[in-house]
Amino acid sequence: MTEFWIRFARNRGAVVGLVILVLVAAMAVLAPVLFPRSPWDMAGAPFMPPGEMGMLLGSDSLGRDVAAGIAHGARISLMVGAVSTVASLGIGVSLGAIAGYAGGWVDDALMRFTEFFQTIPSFILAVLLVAIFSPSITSIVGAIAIVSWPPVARVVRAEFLSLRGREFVQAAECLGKSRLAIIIGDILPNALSPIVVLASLMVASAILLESALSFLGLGDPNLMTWGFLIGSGRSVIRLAWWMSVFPGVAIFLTVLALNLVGEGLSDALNPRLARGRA
Amino acid sequence: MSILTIEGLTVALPAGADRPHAIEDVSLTVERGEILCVVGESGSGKSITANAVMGLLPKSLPLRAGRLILDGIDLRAQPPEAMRKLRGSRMAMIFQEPMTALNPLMRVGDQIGEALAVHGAPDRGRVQELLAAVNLPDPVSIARSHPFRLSGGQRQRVMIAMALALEPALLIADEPTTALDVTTQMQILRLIREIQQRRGTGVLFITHDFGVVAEIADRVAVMQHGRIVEHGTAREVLDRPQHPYTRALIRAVPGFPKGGGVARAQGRDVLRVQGLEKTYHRGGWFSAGKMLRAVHDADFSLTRGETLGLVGESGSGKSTLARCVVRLVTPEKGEIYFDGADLRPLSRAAMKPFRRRVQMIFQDPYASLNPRRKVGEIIAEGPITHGTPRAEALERARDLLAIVRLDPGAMDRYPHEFSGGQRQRIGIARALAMKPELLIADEPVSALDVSVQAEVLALLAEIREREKLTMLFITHDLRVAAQVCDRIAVMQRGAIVEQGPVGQVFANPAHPYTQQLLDSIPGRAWTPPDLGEAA
Amino acid sequence: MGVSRRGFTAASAAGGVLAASGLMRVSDAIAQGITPRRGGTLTTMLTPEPPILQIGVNNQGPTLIAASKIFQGLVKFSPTLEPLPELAQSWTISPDGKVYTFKLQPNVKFHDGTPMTADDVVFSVTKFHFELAPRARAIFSMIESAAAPDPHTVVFTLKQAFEPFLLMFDVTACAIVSKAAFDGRDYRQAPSVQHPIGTGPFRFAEWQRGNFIRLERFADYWKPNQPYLDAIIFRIVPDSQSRRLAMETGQTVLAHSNDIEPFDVPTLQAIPNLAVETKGWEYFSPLAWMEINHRAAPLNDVRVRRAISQAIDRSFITQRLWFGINKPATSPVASTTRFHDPAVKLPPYDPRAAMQLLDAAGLRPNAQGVRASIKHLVLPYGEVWARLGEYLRQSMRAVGIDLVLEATDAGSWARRIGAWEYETSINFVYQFGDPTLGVERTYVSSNIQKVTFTNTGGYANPKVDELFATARTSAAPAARAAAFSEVQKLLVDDVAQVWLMEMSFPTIYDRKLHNVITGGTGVNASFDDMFLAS
Amino acid sequence: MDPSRLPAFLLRRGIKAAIVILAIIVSNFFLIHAAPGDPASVMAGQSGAADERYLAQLRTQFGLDKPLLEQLWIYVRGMLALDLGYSHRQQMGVAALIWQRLPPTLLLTGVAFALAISGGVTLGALAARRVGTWADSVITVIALTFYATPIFWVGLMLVLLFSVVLGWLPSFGMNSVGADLHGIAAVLDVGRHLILPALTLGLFYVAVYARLTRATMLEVADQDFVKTARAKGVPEGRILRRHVLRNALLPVITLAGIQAGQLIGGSILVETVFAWPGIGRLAFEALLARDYPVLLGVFFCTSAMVVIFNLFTDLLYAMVDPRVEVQG
Repeated sequence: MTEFWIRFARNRGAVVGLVILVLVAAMAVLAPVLFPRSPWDMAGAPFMPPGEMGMLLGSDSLGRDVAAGIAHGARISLMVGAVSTVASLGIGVSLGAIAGYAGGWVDDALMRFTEFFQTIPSFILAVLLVAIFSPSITSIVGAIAIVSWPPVARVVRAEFLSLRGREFVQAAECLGKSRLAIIIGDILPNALSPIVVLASLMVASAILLESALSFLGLGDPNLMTWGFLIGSGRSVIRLAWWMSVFPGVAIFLTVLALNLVGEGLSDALNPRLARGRA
Repeated sequence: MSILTIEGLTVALPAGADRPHAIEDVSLTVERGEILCVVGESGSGKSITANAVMGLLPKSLPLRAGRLILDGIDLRAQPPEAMRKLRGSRMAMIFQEPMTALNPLMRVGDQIGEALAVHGAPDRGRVQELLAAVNLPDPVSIARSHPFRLSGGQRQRVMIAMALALEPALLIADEPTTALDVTTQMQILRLIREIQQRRGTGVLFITHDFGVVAEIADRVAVMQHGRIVEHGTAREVLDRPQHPYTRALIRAVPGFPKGGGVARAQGRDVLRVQGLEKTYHRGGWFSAGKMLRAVHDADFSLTRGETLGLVGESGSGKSTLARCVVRLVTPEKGEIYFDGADLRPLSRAAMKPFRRRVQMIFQDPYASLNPRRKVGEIIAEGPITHGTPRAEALERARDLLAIVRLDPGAMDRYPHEFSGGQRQRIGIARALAMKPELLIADEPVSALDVSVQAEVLALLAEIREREKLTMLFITHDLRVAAQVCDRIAVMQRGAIVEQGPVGQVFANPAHPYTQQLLDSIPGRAWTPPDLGEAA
Repeated sequence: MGVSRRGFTAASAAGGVLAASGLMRVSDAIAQGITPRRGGTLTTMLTPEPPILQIGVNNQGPTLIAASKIFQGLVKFSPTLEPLPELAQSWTISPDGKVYTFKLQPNVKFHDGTPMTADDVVFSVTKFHFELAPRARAIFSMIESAAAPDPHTVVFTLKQAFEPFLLMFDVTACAIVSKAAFDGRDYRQAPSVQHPIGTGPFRFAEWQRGNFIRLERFADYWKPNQPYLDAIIFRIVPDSQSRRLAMETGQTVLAHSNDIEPFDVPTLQAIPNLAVETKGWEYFSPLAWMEINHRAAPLNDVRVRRAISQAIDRSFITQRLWFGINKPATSPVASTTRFHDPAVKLPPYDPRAAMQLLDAAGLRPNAQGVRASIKHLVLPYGEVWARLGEYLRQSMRAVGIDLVLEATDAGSWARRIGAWEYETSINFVYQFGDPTLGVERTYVSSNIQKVTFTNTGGYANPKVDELFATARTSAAPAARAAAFSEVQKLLVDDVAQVWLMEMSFPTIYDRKLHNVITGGTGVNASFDDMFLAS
Repeated sequence: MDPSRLPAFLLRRGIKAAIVILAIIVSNFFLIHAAPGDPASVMAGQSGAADERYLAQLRTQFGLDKPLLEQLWIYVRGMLALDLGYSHRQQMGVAALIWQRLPPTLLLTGVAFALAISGGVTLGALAARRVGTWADSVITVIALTFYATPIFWVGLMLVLLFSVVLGWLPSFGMNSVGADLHGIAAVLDVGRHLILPALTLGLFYVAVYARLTRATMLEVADQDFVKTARAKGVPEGRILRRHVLRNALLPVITLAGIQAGQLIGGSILVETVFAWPGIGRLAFEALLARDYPVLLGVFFCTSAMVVIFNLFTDLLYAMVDPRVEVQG
């Protein structure tokens, strides 16, 4: 594990990314402490530029504190990213693992199923799903998960296909281990690094996807998210640039950090590099 | 004058490596029309020497000292562009892996043509001439083929043709036959020898195999840890090695059986395989599939305590046959009687009790151990799966480590912390943990350096003796088979074409293919000298 | 705050007498020293893109705006909603209020070259709109007989007197269509639905869906020398910021209705060559309210409804969200609608009183200070409505009501309102100049239907039903006024809905453009007198 | 691939594609009908006045009064005859509607895609060639910036800069309506309108391809055949072009095949911001209006395009990489 951290720390970008991510997470956790009032509270006059009336990042069209919105929005945006990623990993990893391990017609059928989802343009499908199940945090997370899993399934399947033929898996078969024990105990841990890398990118794209849905007016109106902030600030950008620029920067930094961390993970977990050191 | 003179060559290793220099103070000469073999185990620095000559060292391995003179030209004084012009025209190189050394997207004719074109030589039928010169049939259609259409041997011939395109004075061959089958290896060795003699090219030939040295070398240089420890003519070094390292290497080369040899054990059959057939299909729902008959006509049996060697070239079906026995592969037809029970129709659950009794050792020490598990768990895992209490299984794993001569501290370490030979011992310990009756060893030493190979084979022999194991030993190396096995079965294209006691098969091969295999053993004419036991 | 460049001449006489022609307004311009100029193209916008342009088959706002250049009604309205002649040259009403006789303009031609006659008018009224449009059907079912004694005279005889009858004859309510194009066909699928044929100053030329609709000058238009413009192009620009940019950069010269978000209006107003007008919505007078479903507890308690009403700061909404374009509502009848009673007042903004009312209703705050949780279906018609939802949530929170917002799209919203599947929402409804036409439908118990824009809230008060019936059937304006005053008081006492504001929409145009808003239907006019000064 | 096997291959793929698309049609049909509301209630909601008779009339006209399975059967039967149905809301055939809106989208996505691939591959190749230098860092940072910024936000910034501040380019629409341009002037006019939306849509993907190209080029540069080329004296520039880049393009092609179709979905946002009269907005508006036949038609159309793109990429891949046996 320490070796992993040494390799990870060698990538300067990854460390920067991790620091940003930790800061964003801290902001999310501490939001109720930093901004005890509801982010929806009309705390001051509308369209106050940054710094005025004690509002660090200005106020929005209803006089709400943009900084409070960003801090509270971090909670939801990160949660949307994390939960939808976990959900799509759940679907993608199970289907990919079954397809890759079983092979044959099971693989064929599951891959047709995956193809089916890949054939529908994902954003249109997400919009449709959210509209059908009416915009709420559940339907948004669900829709993001449903359109995001196919790449996971493909990656996991490819990993499983290649690992299934590896000798240590055959050795496990020879020891008489059960299929589930082999899938979970032997193959999955070795397929983990591409999944982890993919997951970090999926969190990023889920945050972007949520903001795009919000932009089209398909966000949950009860939850403060960065997408909501940009969506509502976008239309008044020339009146109050701070309303969409700061949340935009928040998304940018978080997505950037996730990408940097993903790349760092990818380097640190790369089995080729790891083996080179042995 | 020598074609190539290397004097005091020193190449540094990056900081943090296990030694400061990749090679140190290496001095060599290659004369016109001779083959100099540089021999040594992996990591000895022989490939780095070759790359240094070509000017192909990566930036991380800087050349620190020494002179490189090619045909009177001081290579270290040449600017990069001049070096580029020398490469391919005055000196050329062929590599170990013919499967990856050619650009997969370019027709081979174009790749050879490119070698000509970048040095300003016109093609005009030269490509086909070259392909013909390396004994490739139908040069016209070969030139139009992409590499993936060609076999390994054909590709290596293409590589040779490409290297020879501009008639270089020096040819560097970096383990050019290691990845090839034994019969192909012999053809390539003969081809290199023939071309070198015809054109008077100087060849720097890098290998780890003393058989190959014996087959091809005029002079030999032995490298260890980045230094040349011994050099001399082939006869001197092979028959009267002086340096302890050379002596150890030569001692590790397996010899041929002396006498006729008889089956060691007599008793009831542990394993009897009958009428087994395995066919692979390729293709999807709609496309017409291709068919490969991997195993057919491969009946054999194993008596208790006996070792049967299954030999053959890659693709002959020997691994598939072995995997059928442990049910990693499900054959379509036939019977696999183990201790009287037919294993073939058994379900996963019904097969489980037999898993204890039949175990397998795999070829690749790097791929056969789960990199995410500790060694102790890897060994104990099998017995735990079969109901042995965890503590007891771990205790036994500790004992097994001692048996395979590994430190008990290895229990809590991960596989990547071990060398190839050590990993293979872990693999053996994992198989032994199940107390099997039948052990299937699939090329267990082919990925190892020759000295390590000897140690692992000795260990296997010892264990087999002590545990009274029955063993199915798969190998492509007839020398190894001769050393380890009681009986030999020769496989070709999915069928066993000949089987019998080792001595008999080696002395009087009945099948032409067996004869061909025996003829292809490199350095067959050379019998390693008896150097006694290691000090 | 709308800046009206010039006043209107109250040119029209009382209803029922011949009024001056439309040329009045041109002379009005001439009086200002600007001569109408022939030529030029009006580039404007249309939001959202209408599905079809045949009035009757589709009556959405954008359809009406574009099609009101193609079609015409018998009358049009002055800013004070007096009927003015359009296709009808003049009209008379019998003393008992039952017989309406229209004299039609001669020489009116449809775009296909055929003359418009009394037959077309009778067909349009008794067949076409009666069959297609629910609003027309409700009124025209009162017609006992329709006759065309000569090609330029139409006589409608009503079953009973119906005072606001003339309000049903402008282009948005009853556009005159060609009988030949529709009679005997499925009206909705006739070829002319795709290629509308009217009598208006502009004819349909081209429609690139998602891009633009182009109308071109109709050379045989019945008013001599009109229209002045060569063509009108409606560009489809789905994004409000792009629309605002289009106005700023001069890519379009007229924005109207929903085109410009309220918060952009002050910026545009600051641009010297742009004029901003909020007049022109008198006929529709949309009144916005918080739609209450009376079936859902605790909304069935009048004290709770009143508390909600008193917890809302209407001037905040109109000033902060709509930037002064709208006015706070004071009554169920908009101040621009006939029979509005200025004496009626809504209870004032007073959160403290609201909390007392809630206490009295037995809704006590729990540990989190929450008295009740009420769902609110956000109106999915754009940004500002989302902001309104957010504002309402905060206002309600201040008095201890937890307003849980539900997002939805237009399709779901219409279905859920129609199916009564909501607790509260926002709605705004056109009043069509007369409470009988546009107000009654929301409050009478006979109109409790599972359809949008009926009495979906389920409000029922026999007294209210009775008063509306009186006002409907009474021919005397004074009698009607009395009934409507009583109704307004009753509705406010009952808090039948939580009225929020009288809406208007900014019309923003380049000052080169003249005669933009000339009547009570604003940009739904024919634009035959509009011109671009050079 | 052997060209003589092309017809059989196309047939196999065609059958497969038809099955996938049929499955999509059927499941989309149910999905869309699961959405609350129907076109009649939407129209009623928009027309400002309605009664039950009006709703019933509309539902009968739209065929919504029939049982769902019968509606499905009618739809599928029509589709089998390549009849995409009829939008009663817009009183137009769906095929005609889509046909009007598809070319702008194809133009937009096509240009954006060409931009993304050419720009991305160039940047990626430059970065890989100068790996570890400041140029590499700059390219990486630019790529990450585009990658991490919401697409609609980028569009807004571009409009602010190029339309408002600089006044160089139009901020919306596909052409100057009413300008009556012909020939080359009309093409240039569309071109001017195309720049900003194509840039907005393309920039994100430029980043994707730049990063992918850089990574694969570095990976390929490590491979044996590159060393072979060097050993035979091939100049570095030629190695990069003929050996490294060509091999590195294989994963780029694969990704491009997947994304070409997805781009159409992503264009909803850009079409909205730039008032581009494309199919993405048609779909979005049809969704809001519950205009089922149009929505289904767009789904069919985009899915079919994804299938066609995939087929095209597979063929392209097979042309570039001789090892590939195009799998049916």
